Amino acid sequence: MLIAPLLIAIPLAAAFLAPLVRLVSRRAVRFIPPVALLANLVLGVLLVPRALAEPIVVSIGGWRPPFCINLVVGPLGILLAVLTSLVGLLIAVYAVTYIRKEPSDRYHMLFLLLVTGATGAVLTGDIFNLFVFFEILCMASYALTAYRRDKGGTEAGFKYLVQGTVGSTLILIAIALVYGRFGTLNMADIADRVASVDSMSLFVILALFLVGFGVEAAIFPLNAWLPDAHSSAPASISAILSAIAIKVGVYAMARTTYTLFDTPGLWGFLCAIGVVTLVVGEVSAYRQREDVKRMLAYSSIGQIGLIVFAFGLATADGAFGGLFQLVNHALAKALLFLAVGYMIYKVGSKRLASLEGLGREMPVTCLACAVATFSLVGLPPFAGFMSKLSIVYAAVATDRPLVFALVVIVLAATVVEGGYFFRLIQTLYFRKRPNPRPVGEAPLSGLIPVVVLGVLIVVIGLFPQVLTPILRGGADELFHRADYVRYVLGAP
Amino acid sequence: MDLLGQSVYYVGAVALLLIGFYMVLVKANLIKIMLGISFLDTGVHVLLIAIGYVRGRTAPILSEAMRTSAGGGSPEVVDPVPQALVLTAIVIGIGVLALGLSIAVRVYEHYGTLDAREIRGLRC
Amino acid sequence: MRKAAAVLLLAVLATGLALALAPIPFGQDKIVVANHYIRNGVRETGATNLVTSVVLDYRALDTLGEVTILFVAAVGVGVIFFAERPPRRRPRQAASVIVVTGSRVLFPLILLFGVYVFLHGHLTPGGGFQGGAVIASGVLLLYLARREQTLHREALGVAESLGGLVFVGIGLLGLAISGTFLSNFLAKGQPNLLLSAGVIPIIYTAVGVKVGAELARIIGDLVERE
Amino acid sequence: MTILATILVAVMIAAAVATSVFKDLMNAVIACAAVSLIASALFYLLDAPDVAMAEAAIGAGLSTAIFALAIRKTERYEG
Repeated sequence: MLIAPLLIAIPLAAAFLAPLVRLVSRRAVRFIPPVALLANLVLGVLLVPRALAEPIVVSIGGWRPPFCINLVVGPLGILLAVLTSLVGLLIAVYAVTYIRKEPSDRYHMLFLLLVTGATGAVLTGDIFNLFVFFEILCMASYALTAYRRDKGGTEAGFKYLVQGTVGSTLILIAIALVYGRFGTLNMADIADRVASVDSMSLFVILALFLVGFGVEAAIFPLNAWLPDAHSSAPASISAILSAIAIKVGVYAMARTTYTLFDTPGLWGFLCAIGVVTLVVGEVSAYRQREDVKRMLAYSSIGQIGLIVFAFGLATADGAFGGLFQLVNHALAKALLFLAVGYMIYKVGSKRLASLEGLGREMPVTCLACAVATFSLVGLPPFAGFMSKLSIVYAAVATDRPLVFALVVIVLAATVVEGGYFFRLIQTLYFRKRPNPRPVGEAPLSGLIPVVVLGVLIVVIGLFPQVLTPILRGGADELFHRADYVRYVLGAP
Repeated sequence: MDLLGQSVYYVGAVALLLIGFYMVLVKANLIKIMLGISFLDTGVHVLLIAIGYVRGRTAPILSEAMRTSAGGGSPEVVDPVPQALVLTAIVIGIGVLALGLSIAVRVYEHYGTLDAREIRGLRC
Repeated sequence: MRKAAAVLLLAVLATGLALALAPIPFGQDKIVVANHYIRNGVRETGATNLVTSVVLDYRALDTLGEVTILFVAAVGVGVIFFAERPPRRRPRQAASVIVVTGSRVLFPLILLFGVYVFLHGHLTPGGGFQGGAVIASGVLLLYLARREQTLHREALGVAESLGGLVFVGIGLLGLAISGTFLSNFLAKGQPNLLLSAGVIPIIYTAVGVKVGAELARIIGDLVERE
Repeated sequence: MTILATILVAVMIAAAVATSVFKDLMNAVIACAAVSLIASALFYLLDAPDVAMAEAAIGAGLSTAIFALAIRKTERYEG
């Protein structure tokens, strides 16, 4: 299907158009992201059946791969692209009224460009192009993290920028080495040529890629930037960073490990690093009794650890569970950050204690919050239950003693997770408000995204079969390298 | 370092990368950190161009070569792709530098210092 | 302690890089995919500068992304330095007569040179990025000369916006005309002429204007920050 | 040519070390610009005139100006 490049071109053109719209009306700029992302979402959903049947390979510029950059709109790419458009759209709706601090027109441009970067990174089939889109995503994230320009925001932005740039440099070194070895940048072409060389000699390159992408994915010990960045950014940015940005890092790690270099032998390492990240994230979140956004940020680290653990199993079932968890976490964490954003705005403090008793004041927001926390902890019948269950199944099916031990740790970490999320629910519902000043419910543009996300979590929990085929296809795409190469380069 | 001995350009590139990483890891001054990042950029650029170089060939601009050897065989030029990548990377680099330095200036306005050890969120 | 850990980490990195570079001999012919560009580049794209043919034709999406990154950086610097209160005008000390007069003479020349560099990007070394950087350095010179000067932000914003839209628009035109995004759908013409290489000179002009405007705005934001 | 390249690389590394050592940030920035200029010369030796031009204009020119402006807005000496 030839229109696939529009998934990238629409938000990009909308962002370039924004300065012109601003000349006419500054207030109109904030409506550009919802419109552009709605178009993207519709387009993406229309492409899903085609992408599931057979990956759509679109060459940019009209030459035959590997002589030009090509997009690969397979199940994995379209899943992440649609997820990005969906979450991006809801967050853009939220931001229409939430972002009051000027220069809000520039906020909306940067937000659109962030979404463009994420979409491009998951769709491209060229390793350097992946780096370029990744860098768009990162640069927009740095700027938006510092958007408030207060002490916390600028510090966090600087820290994020330095660590992210070091990661990007490592990726670029790895790309230079790949080009030196194989003389090509097309991912399918590289995957095709990798078999012809000794895989040990590629170890350094793979390590550079994993560390580089690991910084953005916030894998332990590369996660120092995340708690600061996610807690001091505006709520809508915390949501998109937690829901989408770090997931692109995980996607790139999985893509390079499995499709590009065919190294499932790394499974033990990835599983272990995932579990360590999970434990560090969850324990830090549990210990975070003060700042509620920081608690959610640490929880994101824990969830990323779980996703990496699932991908690290190096089986299609594991990747299925990982992708499922990735989608669920994106929906639930976006919901939590958005919901908490208006609570914090209403009570004027990020402290957990100041949210006491809000359950009566903001019933819809708090109910949605409860749904999201239940899903993240993995209670039935919410979406998170199914994904955690499939990860555990996949882990047990590998029949490896080490993995059994790790599963026990994963379950223990889930208990910790339940502990701090229960604390949040208890604060919202079972504490009396010390200050009976009425705060009132969030405005409509703040409620719509939260309610839609909550409904999606319940629907996916009850009817997981709506997602299963695309998740299965995405997981298979990672491991069926020969098919990937054949689709892109044509029959040998 | 014997392996690097095959090319002084590789040595230069790796040295710049190492100095850059050292500055980012050890220095406390925010501007020194950004200078380190600029070395990281330059180092990768030299590395890429050195990888694309082929001895005894000319620059990938065919105006001269075309006129002399019209039609005969493939032109003897170095690899144009790394040069294209580095052009892209240079522009990305200046973008990162500009953004990083402007955030550093904002941090300075809040704290009155560029020393990361005296800035709450950067102490680590 | 910190230094020791850093040196250890660097030793690991150096060893890794040395190992990884060992199978990549310097100066030998390792060209694979690029052979296609070297053999067919001029015929297929019409640009005699092969780097330009790669940057703006075979890998045009990278360039679109890169222009976007600079746009992100310019908008980001604008966000970071956004003045909550309108800045007070403060008279600053005047520059010397030589600098002021020199800048008046030089600025148009620098501008002209920048335009030359990006218009001839498909023929000779240079192109939109280099030309844009030259234009931005001209703006820097203006700031040195007339310190009370402020930028016409609106005009720069429009230039940036139009540059980006022309790029994306040409990409979409390619999609409409020949069915692929960013395809070079115009006649390639005779190589070595200014009007050759299809859409490449148009895109490079757009890139030059955009890069020049963005870099100028970044510099302007930094200079005018009080 | 190899000798020239060796000398250039040696000077480049020396300038990079100097950047790291200098306490006066303005000097450090000048040394950093020298590194970029030498890198630009290396690009020219490696038959990459396009890149040499971009590195000279952007790496050595504009980024030096941006560093200098940032230092003027903050402080000049490393504590």
